[in-house]
Amino acid sequence: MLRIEDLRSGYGRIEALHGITIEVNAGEIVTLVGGNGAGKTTLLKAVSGVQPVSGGRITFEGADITQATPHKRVALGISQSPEGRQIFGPLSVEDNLRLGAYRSSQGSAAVEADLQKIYAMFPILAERRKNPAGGLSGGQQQMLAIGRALMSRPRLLLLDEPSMGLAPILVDQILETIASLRDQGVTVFLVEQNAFAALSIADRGYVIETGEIAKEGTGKDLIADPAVREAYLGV
Amino acid sequence: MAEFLQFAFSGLTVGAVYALVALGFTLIYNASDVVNFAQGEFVMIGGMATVFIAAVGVPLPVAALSAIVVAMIVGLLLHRLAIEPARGADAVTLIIITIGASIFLRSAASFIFDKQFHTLPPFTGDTPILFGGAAILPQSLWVLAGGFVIVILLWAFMSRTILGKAILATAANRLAARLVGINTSYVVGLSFALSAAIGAIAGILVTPITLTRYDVGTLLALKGFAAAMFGGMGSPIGAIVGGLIIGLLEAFGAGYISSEYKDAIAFIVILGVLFFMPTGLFGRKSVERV
Amino acid sequence: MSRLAAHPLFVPLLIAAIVLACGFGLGSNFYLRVATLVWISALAAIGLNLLMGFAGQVSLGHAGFFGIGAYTTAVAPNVLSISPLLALVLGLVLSAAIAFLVGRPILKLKGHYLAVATLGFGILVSMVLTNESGLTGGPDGMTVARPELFGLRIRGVDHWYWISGAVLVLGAWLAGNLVRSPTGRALRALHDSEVAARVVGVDVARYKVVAFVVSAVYTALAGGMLALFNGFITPDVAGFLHSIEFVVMVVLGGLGSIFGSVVGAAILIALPQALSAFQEYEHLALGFVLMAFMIFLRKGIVPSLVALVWRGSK
Amino acid sequence: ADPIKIGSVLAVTGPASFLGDPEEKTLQMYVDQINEAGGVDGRQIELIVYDSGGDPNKARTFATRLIEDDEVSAIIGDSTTGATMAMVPLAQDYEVPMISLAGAVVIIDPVKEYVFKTPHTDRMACEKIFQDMKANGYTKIGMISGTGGFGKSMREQCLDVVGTYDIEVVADETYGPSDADMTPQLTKIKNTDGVQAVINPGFGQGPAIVTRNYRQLGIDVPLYQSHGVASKSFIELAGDAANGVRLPAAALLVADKLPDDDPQKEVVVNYKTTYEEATGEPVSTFGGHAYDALMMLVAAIEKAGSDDPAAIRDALEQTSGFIGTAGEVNMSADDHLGLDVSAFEMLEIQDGDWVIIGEN
Amino acid sequence: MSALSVQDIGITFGGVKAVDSVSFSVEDGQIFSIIGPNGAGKTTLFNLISGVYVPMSGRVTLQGQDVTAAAPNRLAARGLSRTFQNLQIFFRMTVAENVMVGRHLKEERGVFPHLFSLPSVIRQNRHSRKEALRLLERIGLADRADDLAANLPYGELKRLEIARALATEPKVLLLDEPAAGCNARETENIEHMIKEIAETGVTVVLVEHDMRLVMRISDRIHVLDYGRTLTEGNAEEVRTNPEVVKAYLGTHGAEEAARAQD
Ligand SMILES: Nc1ncnc2c1ncn2[C@@H]1O[C@H](COP(=O)(O)OP(=O)(O)OP(=O)(O)O)[C@@H](O)[C@H]1O
Ligand SMILES: Nc1ncnc2c1ncn2[C@@H]1O[C@H](COP(=O)(O)OP(=O)(O)OP(=O)(O)O)[C@@H](O)[C@H]1O
Ligand SMILES: CC(C)C[C@H](N)C(=O)O
Ligand SMILES: [Mg+2]
Ligand SMILES: [Mg+2]
Repeated sequence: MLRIEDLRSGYGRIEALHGITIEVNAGEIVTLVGGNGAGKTTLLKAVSGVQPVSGGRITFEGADITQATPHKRVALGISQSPEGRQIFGPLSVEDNLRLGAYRSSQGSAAVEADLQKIYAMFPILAERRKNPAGGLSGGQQQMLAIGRALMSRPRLLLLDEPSMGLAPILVDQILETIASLRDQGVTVFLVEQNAFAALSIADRGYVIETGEIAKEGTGKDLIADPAVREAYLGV
Repeated sequence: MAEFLQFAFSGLTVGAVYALVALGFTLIYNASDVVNFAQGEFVMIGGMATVFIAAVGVPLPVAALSAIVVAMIVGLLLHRLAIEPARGADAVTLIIITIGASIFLRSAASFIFDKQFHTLPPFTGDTPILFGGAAILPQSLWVLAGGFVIVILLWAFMSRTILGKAILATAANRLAARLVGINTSYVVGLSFALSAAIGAIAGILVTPITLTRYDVGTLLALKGFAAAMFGGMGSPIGAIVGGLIIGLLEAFGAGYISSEYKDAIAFIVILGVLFFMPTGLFGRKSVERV
Repeated sequence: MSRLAAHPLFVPLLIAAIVLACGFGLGSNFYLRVATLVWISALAAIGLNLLMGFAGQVSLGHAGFFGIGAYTTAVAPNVLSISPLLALVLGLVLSAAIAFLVGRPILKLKGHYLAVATLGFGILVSMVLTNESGLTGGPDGMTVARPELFGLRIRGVDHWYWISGAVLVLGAWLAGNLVRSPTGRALRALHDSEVAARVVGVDVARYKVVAFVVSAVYTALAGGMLALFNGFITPDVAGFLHSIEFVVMVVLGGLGSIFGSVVGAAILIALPQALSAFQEYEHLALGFVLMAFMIFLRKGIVPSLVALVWRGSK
Repeated sequence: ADPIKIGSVLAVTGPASFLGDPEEKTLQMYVDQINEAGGVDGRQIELIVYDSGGDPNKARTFATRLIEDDEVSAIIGDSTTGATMAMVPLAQDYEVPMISLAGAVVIIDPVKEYVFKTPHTDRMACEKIFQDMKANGYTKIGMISGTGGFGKSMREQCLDVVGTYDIEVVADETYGPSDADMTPQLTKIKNTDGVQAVINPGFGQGPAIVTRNYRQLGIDVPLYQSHGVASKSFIELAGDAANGVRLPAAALLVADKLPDDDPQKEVVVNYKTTYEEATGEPVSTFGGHAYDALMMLVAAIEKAGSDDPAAIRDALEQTSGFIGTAGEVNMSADDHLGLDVSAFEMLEIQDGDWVIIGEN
Repeated sequence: MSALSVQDIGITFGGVKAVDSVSFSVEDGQIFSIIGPNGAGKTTLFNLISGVYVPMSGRVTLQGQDVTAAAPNRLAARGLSRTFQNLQIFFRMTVAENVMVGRHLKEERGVFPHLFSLPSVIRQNRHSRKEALRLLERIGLADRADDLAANLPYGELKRLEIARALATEPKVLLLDEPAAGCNARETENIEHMIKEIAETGVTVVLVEHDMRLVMRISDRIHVLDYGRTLTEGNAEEVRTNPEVVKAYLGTHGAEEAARAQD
């Protein structure tokens, strides 16, 4: 579904990604693990089109989208819950969610239904629907960012550390949700520091180190890999 | 009493002009965090283009519409050629670009049009309407009504439509806006075009009263900016209220205190209010969690 | 090269070299006069840059301080019968005092609100200067007495060129020192995050006022020098447009770049002179150049060029 | 032979551009004409114009440039009093004659060796108006003046001379340079007891708005404007409200209406047609000020037979019997204007046109 | 004497009782953790303690002295420092300069010496930089000392904040989710760091959702829910409290917490 070939990208003179090749198949959960500064966020931003790339190709369902605008990609079904949450602070919680469906071709009835689903998933958001999102607590904002990404009914969901700042009970819930999204046919590309849990639900995984793919394999294989355990799982 | 009313009429008329300029500021600011110092030039273009298009024999309403279109094109060009290429630059950098644009547009207008003052015939005659012993020009009522209609439309647009929300979202967080699929450059471009249209409409409405010339934009921008901030940047209602209050302050200041210091009186009140309400009358306090 | 450029004396010496080169290289008095205006404006721009570029606090009213400096220098000799130079010093003290008084309430405001408040301040000053014509001569301005120093009459461009050049070098040196000091770090810190600065102990309100006062003094000094140099002064120097001009100088040259302020001032003062060859198209060209610079060198001329050179040399 | 260099600093842009713009056009037009006709003493004139935007600081810098760099023999300008005053010390210091096109009396009073001017002074305007008022028996008047340089200066001049006409200013209001509504100030004047006439020193759009507000409020005492509105555009801007307004102005405005035997007739009609044909814009007295300055200067150069600044100055000072758009000019060592109040015509606007109202 | 204590502290935002009459007291040199569901009021509590918000009720006592509603910079002078959940980095400054700002209170602050760059100022600058580099070494960012802070990835910025807070030489340090965005390995490093800090006698108050970290290093744990205190105790007591499990840990979290303690 998503193919990233020899992707290069950076900030000014500094190259952060030195030729990344990754493939995500339809209906899979693919997890990307790596240390601080490895380039995970950079990669996800490149896939969404908000990070310029200096080399390589990104194809989505066979079409080359390397040069496509971000909104084109959203329209194609790629949506991201970004690092640092990036909510629209002055706007209300509900407006934030509605804007998630900005490119959605579904009718307003479908948007309302989706909204209710998100509220059911995160009841606190329903409670705060009229309040400015900037007043939410860190974890609440994280919920909002995830909810917003889901509102577009993505076919490929990019999640950059979705569990960050969430209470343990919610981390479980998020992971369950991700798994159930896959069952509904959504493809998920997941960056997660909670690597053990993330790899556990993943079909496949990649390990990224200083801008290069160091390993790939099934989720189970990677969990079993001693080097991975040592470096990322802390066991 | 008649005197009081007369001052009030005067204040409302002038205030409505400021308010309309402030509305233009509000819209672009809402989309891009940019304070567009070329906003006054849109007002100038509205008035001047109408005068000059009408001068070649085009009926006035058509001339006015064409002038609005001209202003919108200028707004779009400004965005396309000057704002968009500097995307990602600091807000101050963008503001300086708009200052450059304002100098440029003003100068261009002095060639394309001329350097004289011009006026337009009042829409519905200039027989003053007497009310409680005070006289108000019919054109003032047009300006007030125009301001009222535009603010309602703008408010509805910003708060009731998803496109309006997309404008706010773009200013709040451009990265996130792009991630949810908002074509931010389209949205900002749109805000420039609409803002130019609002400016041009203001120019057309007020020219019969205030007269216009290639360089009237500077001071209108100044007062409009003050009005927008006084009302609370980003709030259409605030822009209108801010503009009207400044107009009233000037009129009452001139009438009851000192005509030499009337601008000072207005600014002293603004400073005083900001001291207690640091985000203006209707500006929302930004909630930024740490 | 970059080590050299980082030396605390690099910028002051560079400016000194330019002042010397222009002083001996520019033949006509007219060019020296333009250069003098550049040095004077640059001093004000450096002051404003301390406030805007480092502390991140916008002021659209700095011409007000320029006006206070200029008019105290012009009025005080008539009213208090003091020498013009003493009057200039009085102007500095007065602006510092005013900046200190208005600074605290005004600097509580943020961003555009601060901009409009400072704008209001500037307008108040220029209104007083325009309306109190008994003292100031009103909108048509007033003449300024020529100063004497040790019995020597300071007048004309040949004196003022060197005085303003020297003051500029000194001003740049002091500003550079300040920026590299704990005060400078505190200012830059509160620019990025006031809360974070506060929790590490920075008294944010105080430092904003410090920056405001220092920049007011720089600007007032520039105003006083202009009054003495020109021998004639009008309230326009305190006007809104002049304030905007300072802001443009700072941003054009580069926020946070002291040398940038000199470049910004040079461009804004000299460009109209250069463009006067275009006659009526002068403003068209000026607006265009301003936009072009900011689009292509968006961090300001000096920082953008430095980045380019730096990149090229790697 | 080398061209003769004449420099000029004018408010071609900016708030006073309605002065500087016609002035600049006039200078260019006539310099071209003179050059085509063979120049002055067989030498071409080289005209160098800088735009001060009305900013005194810029005016000063450009004046230095003209003197130091371009080495001109004489300077025409600036258009406004403030900018002129900023240039005066330079002309004096460097001993280059300059002819100002600005109004205030301070420019030539006290007399400065190298400084001349062509427009009537604000003081003369006041006197002319007060003469008319006195003739009509008005003793209590209201005044509303612009806070711009000219308005402010004329206000002071008027207050200075008003006493000698046994007239009292009972209401004294002002408005800012870009104000859009003067009804509060006019309401105060209206409500002041016994006002028999109102005088409005100022130029630009202000007087037009004052005039309209004046009618809007239904004030029915006569309104006097200054020569600062002496252009057709005032009538256009003020519309019907302009009818009945009185003002002192140069004969140029009523060129067609002058009797054929008027000595100025030929000059003003010529200038008017030339200007209007060349620019397509209606003539104003402001362009006329530049015309007078240029012509006097050319005459002085011819008379001096050299482009030496000092010689030109001396010749200028001896100008006599020169017929310009403003009237007949007779300068002397203690009068660098050379016009008197009689050169002013008292006009009234009737049916959208200027009408001379005779001495009554 | 307790290093820090709060009594009945509270604040409301537009009807939401973000913190509602919370009291606790932290002993000197302790590692004291505050946990609770998202929106429970942990960050708000930090904001109240550190003077970022003014409490509507209650009192804050620092080393025995009442510091309720004192300005953050005053509190810093009294030895309180903190990090932020939402990063507050000086992005336009280099990494080393960020930490040097943390030395502010230890520096001579007269404007005139600074203007003239007196030798004492130069010496002091050098000293501050040395201190900053030492701290950066300690948190593993020494190699990025002269990079612009804006160029650092998220995880490293979190650590930079800790270094900056440490530069103030605090007696009480508030850490708001220091391990967020760090993988298990990196979290371990942070754990060591916190322990080291505590060993030097600094009292640490920690807000964190990583239960392995919290359970392993906390001397005491205070649990908030909906702005109110749910319970307080040691790790064992807290993780086995059914209410805590229900509101916060979940079964999986409880297991994790249990495993951490072994
Ligand atoms: N805005 C930026 N400017 C310059 N360099 C950057 C910028 N953002 C990231 N980098 C650099 O790019 C590299 C990759 O960063 P990235 O943010 O993609 O890492 P990451 O894997 O997401 O890390 P983390 O786990 O901390 O979020 C890092 O070396 C970082 O220093
Ligand atoms: N400035 C504010 N404006 C509006 N609401 C606020 C504000 N500050 C806090 N709140 C509200 O107070 C409650 C507590 O928020 P707080 O950030 O303290 O939670 P937290 O415990 O830190 O949560 P998390 O674990 O998600 O970081 C939340 O419901 C939040 O929305
Ligand atoms: C009406 C004009 C003669 C006014 C004059 N130019 C001035 O500004 O002083
Ligand atoms: Mg990341
Ligand atoms: Mg929190």
